[in-house]
Amino acid sequence: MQKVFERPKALSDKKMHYCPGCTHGIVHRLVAEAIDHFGLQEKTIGVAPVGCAVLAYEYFNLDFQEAAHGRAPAVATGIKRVLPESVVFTYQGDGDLASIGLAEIVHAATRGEKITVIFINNAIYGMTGGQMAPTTLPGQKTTTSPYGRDTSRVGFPIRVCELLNTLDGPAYLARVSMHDPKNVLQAGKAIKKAFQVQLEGKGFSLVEVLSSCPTNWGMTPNQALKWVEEKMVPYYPLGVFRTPEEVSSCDA
Amino acid sequence: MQKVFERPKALSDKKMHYCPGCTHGIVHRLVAEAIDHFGLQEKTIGVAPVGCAVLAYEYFNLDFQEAAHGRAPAVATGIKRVLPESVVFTYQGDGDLASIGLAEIVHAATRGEKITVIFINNAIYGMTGGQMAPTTLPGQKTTTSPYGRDTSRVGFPIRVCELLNTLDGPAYLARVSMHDPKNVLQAGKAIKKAFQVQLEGKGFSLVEVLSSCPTNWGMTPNQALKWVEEKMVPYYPLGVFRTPEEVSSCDA
Amino acid sequence: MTHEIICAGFGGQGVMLIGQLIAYAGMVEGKNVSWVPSYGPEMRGGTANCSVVVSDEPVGSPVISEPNGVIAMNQPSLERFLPVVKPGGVLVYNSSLITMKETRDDLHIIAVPANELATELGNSKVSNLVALGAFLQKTNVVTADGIEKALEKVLPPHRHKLIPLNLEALRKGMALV
Amino acid sequence: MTHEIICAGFGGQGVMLIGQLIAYAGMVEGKNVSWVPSYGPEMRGGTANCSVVVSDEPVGSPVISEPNGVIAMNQPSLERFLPVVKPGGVLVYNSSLITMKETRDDLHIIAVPANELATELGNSKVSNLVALGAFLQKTNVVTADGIEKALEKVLPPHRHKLIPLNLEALRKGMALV
Amino acid sequence: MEKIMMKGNEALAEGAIRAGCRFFAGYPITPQNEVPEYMSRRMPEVDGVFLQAESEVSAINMVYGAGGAGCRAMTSSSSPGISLKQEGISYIACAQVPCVIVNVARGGPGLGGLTSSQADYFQATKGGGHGDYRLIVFSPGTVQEMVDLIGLAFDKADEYRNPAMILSDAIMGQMMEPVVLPEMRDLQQINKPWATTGMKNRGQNLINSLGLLPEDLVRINQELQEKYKRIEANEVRYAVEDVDDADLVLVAYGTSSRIARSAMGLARKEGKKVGLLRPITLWPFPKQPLADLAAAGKRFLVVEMSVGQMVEDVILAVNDRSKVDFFGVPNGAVPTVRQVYNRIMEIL
Amino acid sequence: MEKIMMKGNEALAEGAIRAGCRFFAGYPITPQNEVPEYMSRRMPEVDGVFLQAESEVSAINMVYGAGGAGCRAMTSSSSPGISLKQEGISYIACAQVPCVIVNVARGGPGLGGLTSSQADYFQATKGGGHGDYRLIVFSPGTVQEMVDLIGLAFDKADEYRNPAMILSDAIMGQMMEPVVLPEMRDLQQINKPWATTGMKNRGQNLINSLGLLPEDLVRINQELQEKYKRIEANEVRYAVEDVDDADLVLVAYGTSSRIARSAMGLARKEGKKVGLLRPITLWPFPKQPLADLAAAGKRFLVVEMSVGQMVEDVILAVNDRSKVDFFGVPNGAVPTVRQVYNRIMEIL
Amino acid sequence: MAKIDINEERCKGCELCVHACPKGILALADKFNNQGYRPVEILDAEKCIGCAFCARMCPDVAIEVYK
Amino acid sequence: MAKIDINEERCKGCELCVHACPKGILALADKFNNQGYRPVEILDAEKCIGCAFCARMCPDVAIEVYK
Ligand SMILES: Cc1ncc(C[n+]2csc(CCOP(=O)(O)OP(=O)(O)O)c2C)c(N)n1
Ligand SMILES: Cc1ncc(C[n+]2csc(CCOP(=O)(O)OP(=O)(O)O)c2C)c(N)n1
Ligand code: SF4
Ligand code: SF4
Ligand code: SF4
Ligand code: SF4
Ligand code: SF4
Ligand code: SF4
Ligand SMILES: [Mg+2]
Ligand SMILES: [Mg+2]
Repeated sequence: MQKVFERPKALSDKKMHYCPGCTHGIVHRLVAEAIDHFGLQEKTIGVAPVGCAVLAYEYFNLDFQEAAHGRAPAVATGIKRVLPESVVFTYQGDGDLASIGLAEIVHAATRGEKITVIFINNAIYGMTGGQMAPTTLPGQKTTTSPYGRDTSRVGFPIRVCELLNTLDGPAYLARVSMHDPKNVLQAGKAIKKAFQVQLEGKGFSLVEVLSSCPTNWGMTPNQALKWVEEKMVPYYPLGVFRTPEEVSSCDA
Repeated sequence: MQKVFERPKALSDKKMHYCPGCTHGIVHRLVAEAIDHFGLQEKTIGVAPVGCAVLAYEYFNLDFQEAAHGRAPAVATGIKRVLPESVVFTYQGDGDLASIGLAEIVHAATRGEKITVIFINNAIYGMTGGQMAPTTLPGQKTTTSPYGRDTSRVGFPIRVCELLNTLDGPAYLARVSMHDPKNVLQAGKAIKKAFQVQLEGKGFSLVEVLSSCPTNWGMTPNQALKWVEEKMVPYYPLGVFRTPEEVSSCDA
Repeated sequence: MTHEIICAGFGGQGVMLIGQLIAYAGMVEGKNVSWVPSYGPEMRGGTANCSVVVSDEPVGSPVISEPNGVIAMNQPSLERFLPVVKPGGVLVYNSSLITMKETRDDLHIIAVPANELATELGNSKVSNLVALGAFLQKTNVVTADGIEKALEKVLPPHRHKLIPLNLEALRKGMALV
Repeated sequence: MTHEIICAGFGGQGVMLIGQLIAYAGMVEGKNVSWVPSYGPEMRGGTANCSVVVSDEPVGSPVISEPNGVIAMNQPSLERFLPVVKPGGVLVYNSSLITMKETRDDLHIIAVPANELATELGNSKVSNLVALGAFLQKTNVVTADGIEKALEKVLPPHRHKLIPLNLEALRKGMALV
Repeated sequence: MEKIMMKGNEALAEGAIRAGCRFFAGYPITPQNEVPEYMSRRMPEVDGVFLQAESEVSAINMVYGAGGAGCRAMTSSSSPGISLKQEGISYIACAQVPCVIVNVARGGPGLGGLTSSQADYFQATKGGGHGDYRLIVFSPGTVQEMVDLIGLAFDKADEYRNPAMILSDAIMGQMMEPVVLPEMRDLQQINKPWATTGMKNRGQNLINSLGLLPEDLVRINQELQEKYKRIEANEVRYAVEDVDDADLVLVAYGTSSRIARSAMGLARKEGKKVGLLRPITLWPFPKQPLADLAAAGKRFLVVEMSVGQMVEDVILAVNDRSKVDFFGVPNGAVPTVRQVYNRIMEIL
Repeated sequence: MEKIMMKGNEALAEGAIRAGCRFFAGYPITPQNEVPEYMSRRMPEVDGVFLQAESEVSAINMVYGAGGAGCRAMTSSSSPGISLKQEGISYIACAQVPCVIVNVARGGPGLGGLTSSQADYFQATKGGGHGDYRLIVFSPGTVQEMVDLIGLAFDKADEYRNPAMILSDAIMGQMMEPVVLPEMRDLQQINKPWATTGMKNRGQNLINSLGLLPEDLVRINQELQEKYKRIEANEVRYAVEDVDDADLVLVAYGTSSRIARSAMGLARKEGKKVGLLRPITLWPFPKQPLADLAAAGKRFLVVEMSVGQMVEDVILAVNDRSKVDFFGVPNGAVPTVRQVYNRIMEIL
Repeated sequence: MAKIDINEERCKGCELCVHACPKGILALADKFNNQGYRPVEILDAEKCIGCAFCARMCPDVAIEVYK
Repeated sequence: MAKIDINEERCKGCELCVHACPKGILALADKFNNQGYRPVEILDAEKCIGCAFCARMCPDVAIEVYK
């Protein structure tokens, strides 16, 4: 018998602090697998966000910088520009990337910054206890939209891939989901592709991952995945929004 | 003989400090005409940017607030939310709106904030002496892109209307140009429409105005308008990107 | 008299609630009171505690480093707070989940099989109230009546139906001492 | 000896340049020097001036409030600086654009029809050098040789072809005094 | 009047609403999340505006707009978020827009941690943004004062057309104590003829912080400085306890004043003559009372949850007429009563 | 070595490059635009990186990234832009990322004006961002020092793994003076084993400012404070002129030290014994030299382009052993030599 | 019959009106105004058709048109 | 032949693997681990087809699969 599924090397041994059933952990594994796949451990620098993944540096066996809330793309830019041979990625939540850090992500994208962004869209501020995010769905209850997100007062969610897709800078933009094994597999491929795009110097790559926050949604982990599938996917269509023609096909 | 063209009431008597041939002045007139047209002088509050138009409050005969660089949409939000019956507009340059203030404009737009934004795209930082703007064209020389904007290093211009058009919040988005009398007329109509959309409570409205900066472009005012027509218009296509179906037709 | 009490346990064991109940009851009974929570870095789970002061005088420091009363609901909490209780103080611990490794003979230490007793009542979630009962019986910081009034204030209306069960658990704990 | 000089005029009249030339020439001639610009709020046009210090001692304040030399190229500049020149100081003004309304008898005041003289040389843009020539002839702050060397440093290479014209203008101004 | 138990953050929020706050813009950050969360529930009930801004930068500028339009407006945050607001605060101070800014401070620097801190004292009282401006800074010592001082902050902000700050901390924000809430304030009484509400029957109103001509900027700054002098003359607030017979006066605010008070209690039990001066306004700082106590021969022990910030103002006030000692802890730690007591016993 | 005339801002930029700066991120703002403009021309020539960031907030965070990756990195701005960087500065200080931040200060508060200012002293030396952190703050008094001190700033930043700041002002940035430029520095010598460069042949490197466990945050802060003590012990820099026989010592930095020097010259001509102490590091502040002069019986006159900020540090240093007078101007104005001279004559 | 009215003191001599006029009847004058600019003037007033192109392009709103 | 290996100490009992397993052979155990969670266990090891759906859905990377 052969091991067909094992813990990637780029993950450390530490137990993660995420809540039971939180998909942050799955995404961590997929990123680590991509790093292992391309053998990048010695040249990768990760940038952790402020959000539930603030301790990501404890779980990855990689050099890391911990950025201020929303500023990971700027930090990654600084790193990548002075170490152009390295591989630099950010890992950011929806509050981090689409709210406070919106200018930074749009400008990194339009500059065609050669970094990879893993964007966790869980429709909420997880770490601070469940406030409304820019991606919170219409009608969704959160601790700062206690009567449900009222679009007539606070407007509509932002679709990040679609927004960035209006720019000339990005080379790869995709949206994937964590709601079942098939989609997780798909997500893994997209993440590998995103790193490959960076490795080949094609430009900016971003993978938006529809994720769950069972704790703040007040659901079991399984209910939460159902909610991703039934509510989030229709609002945030999955797919590849931008891909460089010339990128050699990903064998992942 | 009848006066068929006169100075609008909403403009003050002060001489403007703009350079000779700078189209900021034309846009001021168009905004003032829209205010006169709808009789809004007593209920309008303007928000001035940091940029060449920082002194806009001297030229308009209206209540004004002067915002920090890039933050006019946030300031306007504060005003409009506490005075919902008033008419609130911002007047912002491309550095102000599309660089430092990008998060603020996108979020005001996605919130569907019922304000009107006049966005002066002159492909440069005018006030500070001609640095590169997010809208500076590829190859364009500025004081911070002295060898011409190199897209492989600093990326691509942002098309603001297209970017905002991915959001559900905006009610009216249009791009117009100042390069000849016909287009100026068109621009005046778009600006009136934008105010009308606000008056009818339809939501966020923005008019992007392709403008000239003869001083920092190093051209005569007339050459500068030719450059707008020949270089900018092809990169920034004119037109209405979003319009509320239900808005009653503008008799302007 | 000033009571300085720490209630500690896993998140989810209801230690914050019993701390608030003591404080609220103290207020109802005319005392000066304060309550301060302290959370660990975990999102969910992990250990949490709160400091409660009930006093005849105005409350000085709401943060307690040397409590004279401790309710410890899990092992890490016991280990952390056992050494700092003031001599002569009262320590109630949940013997359902805690094994006492070291002890102190200058304290009143009370073992309460809170989970078992709560399960006997049909709901393991009220183990906190059982422990609280034992603590109050020993210390008289506040009365059971006070706790009853506090429950009405502290629990949100849709959970008021649980008040009788909570009071039953409280009495079960009191009966232990 | 410390020379504290203000050169003032409309933006575009080249007052910043003549200030820099004095400073540069001073440096070349072994003096301590400084140059500080001051712009009005206008984007283009409006009035601008610069303060130049040329001294045998280390320069203290680079900002001058009581100059002992002034070159005024337009009316607003004359009006602003005439009152503050130190007694015994030198004031050169561009009489092509300025009408002297009030005067002072404790100064050396020199009227230079700078625009006319420059136009005689075929380029009204060198009126600044004409005024500078007059000023230097009177004050001897730096030499014409110094200015020549300074022109090579201060003008960008593609404008070096204008150096002869500038020197001609300088000498035309010097000849006036 | 009924006493109820409330968390400091919620009491502050309710206190703001009762003081007439009708615009709140904020951004989530621990340990002040109860403020925006409370506002999100409560503002719709009083026809007020709650907005979760896209960032702290945006929030402070929304408050500029709303405050400039005449509304009682407020934002709240915690240390890193307050740092982001510094440009906006400098603008607001210069443009003389009344509003209230709440800092429920946490451990720093950087991302820091969620513990309590008083290391933002300098930022609140002197540094912070650019330029010579001042905030009126209140520091609550009880949950009741969270309610009372936020009301006062709104009043003083309007009276002086100056931003006011509540400098609180994680413990104050998270703790529950009994409070008595004031009545809902009548909003009609607040008249703001300078506000930008549209130029109906009057000339232009302008909210502005620009002085492009040097003489304009001088005038703006002179006006500000004159106002600050008036505030310094009239608005110093502090509380003293047991200072009359004291040999040693503890100086502490907010959470550390509570700890200092307990330590004082212990020391008094040992017969040591210890008193407490608690600044309630951190700016204007109670210089004169301290100078007077120094003149009366008392020594001082400053207690802070920082490595020493307010202590400089105490020294400046006392100005070598008396000895000033200091006890502080690095962020992450909270001084214990025992530590402060030990320090007192060392000194006396 | 050849003397050339350079603008302060350009001299600073060239000085940075010669000191090994290979990453610059900035955002346009008057009166420091010459810095990014110069960098945009020059960086490509030395294989360095020039980036015009989308904002000051982004610029400081780019510098965090580049500095953390081991590069000599720098940003520059002016007052309002520096306010926006405060969160980032606090992070950088806590994460101990060496880098240089330049403030070519202008008139404030708010949007203010384009005149010179020294009203950001508090922000640079104490307040600014949240938490107990310090920058090493240098204040150039000549264009030559713009060159020299930026080189020193990079060295000290690396030596202590601490951000350094150049606190200059509009006049210093805009003025031209003769300078001698140093040779281009050899970059190979700078070894940064802590930098995040990929974990080749070593364990994980981490650039971080988080201390989620209270004990971690305490440890971080203790480490910082110990470092600050070392800096205070070793890095104080100042210049004195004619203090030996002086009755009155002027204390001033940057542009105002130049004005003070001229006024001193006038007063000396009148036979008044006046000297000058010019702090070159604003933090660490030259406390001891001032205390020594006070002990020697000298009086002080502090001259600032603000309504009074550094004067507090002078008083704290002198601590009532001697009299400290103050002459300042509100932002918008520049003190004239005559005004300072008159003040001297009033005192003596 | 049409006529334009040029406010010489507001004019900055930018010539945008000159290029906009379909009749080509505008040009800079040979004098300077108090702002230091050469203001525009109408060469052949008779030919003006009152189209207001000049006014519409004037950044300084220095032209009024009658018809 | 296939087999999975569950790291009980990492497991948080979230049951995502339970729902993901096409064979329905995973369930929470009746004991607690040191983290205080009920870890998952395999009920009918024989039926495992080694599809790794369980492992792929496990946020705590607590499952390894052999085939
Ligand atoms: C400047 C600043 N503002 C706010 C915060 C508080 N904060 C921490 S995490 C967070 C948001 C987290 O939400 P998200 O980015 O969606 O990540 P998630 O936790 O959902 O994974 C916020 C607002 C902060 N640390 N710094
Ligand atoms: C926080 C801050 N950063 C930078 C500046 C300097 N600044 C003034 S105007 C301006 C940009 C102006 O460009 P734009 O917005 O395009 O307006 P324009 O002048 O071209 O009309 C900048 C960067 C400032 N005042 N404040
Ligand atoms: S709070 Fe939500 S996002 Fe954060 S760890 Fe828990 S489940 Fe995951
Ligand atoms: S600098 Fe450019 S944008 Fe600014 S006033 Fe002059 S021409 Fe207009
Ligand atoms: S109105 Fe028309 S025709 Fe007459 S001057 Fe103006 S542009 Fe020319
Ligand atoms: S367009 Fe206006 S400012 Fe320009 S030349 Fe014509 S009248 Fe003068
Ligand atoms: S490998 Fe497949 S069949 Fe086996 S336990 Fe896991 S999910 Fe079930
Ligand atoms: S998915 Fe992982 S953590 Fe969740 S129950 Fe299964 S093994 Fe345990
Ligand atoms: Mg999230
Ligand atoms: Mg522009």
